[in-house]
Amino acid sequence: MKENLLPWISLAIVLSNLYIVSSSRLTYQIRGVVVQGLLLSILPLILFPGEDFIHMIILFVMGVAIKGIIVPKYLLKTIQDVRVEREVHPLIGYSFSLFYGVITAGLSFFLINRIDILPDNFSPFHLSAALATAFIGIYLIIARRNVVSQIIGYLVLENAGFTLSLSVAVSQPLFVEMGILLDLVGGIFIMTIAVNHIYSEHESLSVKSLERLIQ
Amino acid sequence: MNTILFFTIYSGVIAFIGLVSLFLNNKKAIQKASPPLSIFIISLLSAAYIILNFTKLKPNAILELLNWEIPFGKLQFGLDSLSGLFLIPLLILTAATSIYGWKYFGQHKQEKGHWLYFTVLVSGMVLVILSRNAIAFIFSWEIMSVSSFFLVITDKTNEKTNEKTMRAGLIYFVTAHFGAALLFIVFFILSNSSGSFEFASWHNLQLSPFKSSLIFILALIAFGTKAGFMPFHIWLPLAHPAAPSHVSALMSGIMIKMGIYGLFRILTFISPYQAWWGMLLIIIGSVSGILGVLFAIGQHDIKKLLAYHSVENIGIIMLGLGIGVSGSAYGYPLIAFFGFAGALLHVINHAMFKGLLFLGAGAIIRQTNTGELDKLGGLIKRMPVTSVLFIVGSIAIAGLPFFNGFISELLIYLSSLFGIIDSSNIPMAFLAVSTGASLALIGGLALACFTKVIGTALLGTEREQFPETVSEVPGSMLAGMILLALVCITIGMGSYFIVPILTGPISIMTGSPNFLNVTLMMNITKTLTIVLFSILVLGLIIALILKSIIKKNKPVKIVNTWDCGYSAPKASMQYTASSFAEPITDYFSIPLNISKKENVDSAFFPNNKWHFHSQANDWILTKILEPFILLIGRFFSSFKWLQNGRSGFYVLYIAIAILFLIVWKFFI
Amino acid sequence: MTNTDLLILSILTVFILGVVLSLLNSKAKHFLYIPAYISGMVFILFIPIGIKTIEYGPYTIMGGNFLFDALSIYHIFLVNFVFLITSIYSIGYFTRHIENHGDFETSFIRRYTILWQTFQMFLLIVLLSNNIGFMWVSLEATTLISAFLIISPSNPLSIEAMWKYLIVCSVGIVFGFMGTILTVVAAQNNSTFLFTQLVEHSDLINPKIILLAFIFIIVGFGTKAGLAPMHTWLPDAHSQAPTPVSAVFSGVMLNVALFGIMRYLSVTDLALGNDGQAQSILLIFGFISIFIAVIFIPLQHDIKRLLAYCSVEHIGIIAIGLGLGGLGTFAALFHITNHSLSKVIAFFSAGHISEIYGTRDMRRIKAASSSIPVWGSVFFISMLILIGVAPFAIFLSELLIVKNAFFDHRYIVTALFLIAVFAIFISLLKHTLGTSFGINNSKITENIKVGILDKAIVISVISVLLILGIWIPGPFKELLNNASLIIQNGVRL
Amino acid sequence: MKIILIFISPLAALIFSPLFSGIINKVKAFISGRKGQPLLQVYYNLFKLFKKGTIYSSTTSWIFRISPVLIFTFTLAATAFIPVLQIHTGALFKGDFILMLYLLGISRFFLIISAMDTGSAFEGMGASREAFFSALVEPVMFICLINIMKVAHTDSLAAALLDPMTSNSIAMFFSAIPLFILLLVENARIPFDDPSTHLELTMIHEVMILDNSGPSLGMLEYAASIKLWLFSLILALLVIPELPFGLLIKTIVLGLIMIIIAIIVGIIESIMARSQLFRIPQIIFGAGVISFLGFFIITTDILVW
Repeated sequence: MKENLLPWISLAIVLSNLYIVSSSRLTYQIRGVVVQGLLLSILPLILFPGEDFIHMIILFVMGVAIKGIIVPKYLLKTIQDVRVEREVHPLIGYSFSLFYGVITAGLSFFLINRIDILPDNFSPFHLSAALATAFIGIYLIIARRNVVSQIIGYLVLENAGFTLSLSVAVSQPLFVEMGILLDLVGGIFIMTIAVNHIYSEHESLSVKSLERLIQ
Repeated sequence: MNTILFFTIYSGVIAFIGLVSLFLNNKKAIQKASPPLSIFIISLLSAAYIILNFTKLKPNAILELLNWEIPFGKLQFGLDSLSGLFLIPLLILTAATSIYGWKYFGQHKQEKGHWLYFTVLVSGMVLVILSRNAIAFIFSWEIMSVSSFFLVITDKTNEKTNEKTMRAGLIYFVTAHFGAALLFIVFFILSNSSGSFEFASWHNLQLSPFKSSLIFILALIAFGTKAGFMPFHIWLPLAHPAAPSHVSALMSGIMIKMGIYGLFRILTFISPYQAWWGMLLIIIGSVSGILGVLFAIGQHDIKKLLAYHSVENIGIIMLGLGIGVSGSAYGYPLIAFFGFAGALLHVINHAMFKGLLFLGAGAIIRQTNTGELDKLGGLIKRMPVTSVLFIVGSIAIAGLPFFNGFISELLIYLSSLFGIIDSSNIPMAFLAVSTGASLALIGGLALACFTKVIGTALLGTEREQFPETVSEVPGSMLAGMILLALVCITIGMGSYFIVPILTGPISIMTGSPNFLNVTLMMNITKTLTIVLFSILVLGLIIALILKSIIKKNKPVKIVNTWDCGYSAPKASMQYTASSFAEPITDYFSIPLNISKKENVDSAFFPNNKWHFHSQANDWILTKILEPFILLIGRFFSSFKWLQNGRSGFYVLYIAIAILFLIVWKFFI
Repeated sequence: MTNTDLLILSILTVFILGVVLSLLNSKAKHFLYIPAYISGMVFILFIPIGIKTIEYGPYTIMGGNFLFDALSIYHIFLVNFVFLITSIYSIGYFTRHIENHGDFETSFIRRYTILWQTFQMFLLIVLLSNNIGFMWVSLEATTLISAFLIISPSNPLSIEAMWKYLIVCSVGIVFGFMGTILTVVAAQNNSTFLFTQLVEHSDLINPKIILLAFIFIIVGFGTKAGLAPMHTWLPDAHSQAPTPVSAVFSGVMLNVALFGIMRYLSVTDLALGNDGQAQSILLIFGFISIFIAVIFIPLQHDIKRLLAYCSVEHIGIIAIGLGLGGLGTFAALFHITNHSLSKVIAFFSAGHISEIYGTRDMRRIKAASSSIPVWGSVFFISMLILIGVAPFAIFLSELLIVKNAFFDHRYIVTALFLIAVFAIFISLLKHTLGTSFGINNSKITENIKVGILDKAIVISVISVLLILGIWIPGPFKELLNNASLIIQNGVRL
Repeated sequence: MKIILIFISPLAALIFSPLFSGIINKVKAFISGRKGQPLLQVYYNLFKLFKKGTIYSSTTSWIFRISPVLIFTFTLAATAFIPVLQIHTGALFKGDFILMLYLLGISRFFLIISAMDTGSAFEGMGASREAFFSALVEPVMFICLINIMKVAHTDSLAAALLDPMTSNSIAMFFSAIPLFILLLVENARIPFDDPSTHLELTMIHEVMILDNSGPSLGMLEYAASIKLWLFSLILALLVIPELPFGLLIKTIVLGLIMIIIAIIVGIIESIMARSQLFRIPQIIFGAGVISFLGFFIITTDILVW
């Protein structure tokens, strides 16, 4: 089962990446994050069938709850509260972004297959998915000039971390839980509080208004 | 008592006096007087102590103080005759400048920390001289630089000078630390070879020629920035005028000599010397000697002029050192002996007469509020004692007989003479002749420069009528100057009794000197002393004869100066400093980078006042160094977009860092 | 339950007590004092722990999750000390602001005191963590908590600074997370996540993965530590935060993040068989940091930004020291104390000066040493210390680093280091001179009173730095030696 | 014996130097077709001056009064280092010629500052030029004298001048020419300066003593002629060839050579015009080049004469 499903889920993750990176509206992006979160939540079940089943179930439930429900809801609520412009204003165009997404995904698969430093029991698929996701997350933070978009990028980056942490889910489930915790605390509460602060001060969520401190 | 311990305690006590002075009230006479007077008394007594004990100084005696927990060995102090030789002028000058400084500030507000910085400077210098551990040396060196930096920036009389002072302070501090940074390297190389930071372990290291040359060059630059020879002199003409005069005296007189001390000390570690070192030293010496005095001639601010004379005199010391080193390298102990002797004696001499001149200049500035030569004049009538003392200093610095400058220059001349005549070595002869000729030219130009200063500032008539208050300075200030003038005359006239102290330091430099050399030096100075005294007697007789003749003749008449028929000579008709220097500055206008301000009305019946002012501009700083620094600054500021305020970019840097590291560690 | 457990619990209780007290009190004037009391108590409570650790060597508590050794104790004392003096300073700071400027509300100060104490608590947890997971979590927690310390209502730009701090450090911390995971992966054969065990079984660690992990760790934690090019949040946050916050950021938080790197450094180095690869990464980052400082320090006009870039420089110097290894590690550790203490008083004085002049623009601050004698001269002296003027301690630590580089025959490192430090020396001095000296044109009529505690703090800190510059006391040297041995050889129980 | 010899040179200078100046004047008069003043006129002038009263400028200080004495004393003392009688005495001490040069230097120092003391534009001008030219002269003088000593291979100038080798050597040529130029420069002769007038064109030496009068002026004039004598004596001793005669004849020959030098100076003064002021440094520089060339040749032994 592992061998069959994993490549597909990895591919799905990559596709969700592409969807997020090419979306023109914040709500679509958030939808993409939801999908990605759900896909990631399934991963522990697929990766480690039969091993410490209860723990994996807990991970699955936590993942679905936080990544699939709480986080996107909170984000959506924030967008509504601060009446943010829904259009994403990319620094780099959508078509290039899509191109970038495809290229980095390919590159990740290539790199992971190329480097044989990882132990045998590691699946190249999910690692390369993690790497591709990290590329996308970083890209979103770099290339989007909207605070919420950057938060979404950060969430995607965290998803990459989560994916990676799944590789130690069996031996050290603690770390996976910590990754999810990070989502909850870091990504949402803090970031959205920050968004509120920014909005109350600047009446805008464009990063442009946050570029006064230079040199 | 152990001399090393004595002077270690001395440095502590002096610094403590400075600390106490922070809590004294300057408005009360006794409290104001106590720091300078106590420094004066202690320093004078210590000077007497070291002079009396000079022959008893042991070369290898070491005093260990703390068990130093820094991984640099033990905190060691020592006092050999080389150190002692530098300690003597330091102590005398400290005494003279402290008593002078007592009333120097007069009505002006005295900086609260003035005596603290002063004493810390002194104790820093004492520690530099005493240190026998590289790190202790660097520490004392830094203490010296920092405290003198504070002294440089104390002047804040008005907006315009303040800006200059800040600039001077900055440049001074930066150059001082540039030197210090190179000093690390020097000491690291030495300690790397010996495995220890203690000076004692650095003798007889048997370094490779490359290594010792490297040490020599680095030490030359490192100590050169402190000693201030060309082209590392840039801070000197800025810092000396900025500081209060007695501080300038201390800095110019002895602090820059710490660079020379360091050079001497380093040279003891890297023998055998190489011939080209001597050549380099002689080139440096003659360039900074000649250019230094030329720049001095082009200056019309008295303290700036004196500062350039420090460059010149350091040049003379370098000439002596250079010929000494080449003498050693070519195997002529006689030449080396006299070269080192001249350099060492000139260290003392320059400290004395330059201190005296700075104190005199300070007295003039204090009374008249200006150091511009073209605004002074006729001060000899208002400040007779100061003027005499200033003239004494001038004669001494010009290296003329009867005063100390002549003795040290004579020793260097002798070294050069032996180098030319007695050696069959052709390079040696050329080095020697260039030393002698440079010295002669420097002497001649120094004479021109100081006749200019005396002629325009002290003699003639007042160019602008001074207020009534311009009169002689208080006795305490005179006392400081008189002390130095007495030393100048004593060394000049009684050289026979002074030069024996040179043998100890020379033996440290060259190994024990040939007995014949010492005897030769003693014989020369003995005859010299006799001859000088007889000339003075002759002069006295002639003066008495002339006096009686004048008395016998018609009574003396006092009239106006005869000006070729012009009946009403005015003060403004006098030759100014700029015009006095004009032939020389014109002739050397290219290296001096002269700027002229002429205001000439060419009408037949000129209405406007004619005005002529020339100024030598130091091009090393303004034409080379500052543009270079600006260029670097511009290069740097072309990177300022890196911090452009966009968080996206900042995250990009992180990504790049990760990618870079992965590529570097896994794909290369 | 051991005595240490009890002490740790009581320390935790003290923190909670502090938070509760801050919540209970209604008047700002009252709860302003709470951080000072709390940090004072924490400082005292850690003394027996410190003595025990120094006497008996490393030991762990609570199932091995918390570790006491020379390295952590050294950092803990530094953190406690800096927090103590900063808390004391902040009493005066906020009182002044309430009385004179009226720009802080009670609710803000309450939030500040609560965050402040939690911040300190999490920093201490980072330092005590033996569990790499705990370390990462608490480091992340410090980021999230301290983000809100940056904001002050009187300063609109502080929001921007906070946002950048948050986004840059969060990205960094995700990389840190990946590094932590990779470390576990690398050690998966013996499935361990305690530093002590990693060190013990370092031969079983996969060298390639641990190197990859270290790369992630150094970038991740280095972001927090302010290593260039991940330092970009630092000048913004330091310049916009209230002065006490800037002081602890620069004086403590950066060190704590570096502490994490040190722990990983020892593990990685052992796993790689001491081949110096990990050190070379630190060296590179150290040099980039110094050169960033070289470029940006001349351009600064904001007095606190200047100090921030100065922190980047010093973190770079520490990284270089660590990267050189050997005596360099000792020097780096020594430099941490020197930098923290001097930077803290530099921020104190700079904050005061900018408050009194009403601007942080150094072009408009003139002659601070004559118009505000105490703080002006403290500022100048602290800058002299920071640029490495003897006989202060930073000079000695930098000298040690240079010496070590030179004696290792790393002449290029020596030369680059000297050139960069010298360039910074020039530009910092140039900035400082104009600010501290000169003719006082500004009309400062306000009579500046300096509290006796503030005076005591700066005098004691300066004299400590002076004494350390001339003479390192034996026990302190031994502590530093032990700590540097731990970095080089790993902590072994 | 040595002590007495020391006094002979100054004594001779004191007695004969005015005569030497007189000869030059006579030659100049002869060439210009005049009868001219008597040979001993300089003595009369000095005598007259010493009998006159003194006038001091009101701007002057004691510097101005004491300077003539000092200048005279130091110039006179400087002559002691060059032997008039050609007896090999050796140096007073090694490098005594440095003292000689510096004694001339200190007398110049006082000459310049006493000129500046009057506060007159003219005297300042003269002082300025004197200071400049003499500074340039110093190194050239040093190299010239060193050349002579290098040839004789002795570190005493007196001994070197008496050494017959020097007059046969190339050093004679390379030292005598620069020395002669220096003689003219240092003693304010044409083409560098005109000693016979106080007019504006001749403003180096004479203009500096404009305000001196009576005995003071006498002292200065006397000192000037002693200085001229000293330079001529060095030159004469340099060129005097080895003579197989006794001391008396040798001294007479020396006297004859001195007279020849005086005649040459007189002729030059008669046939040349005073050159432009800015030429002077160039000429001194030229002299320096010649002397250095001499040093080069002597040291490296490129040519054996």
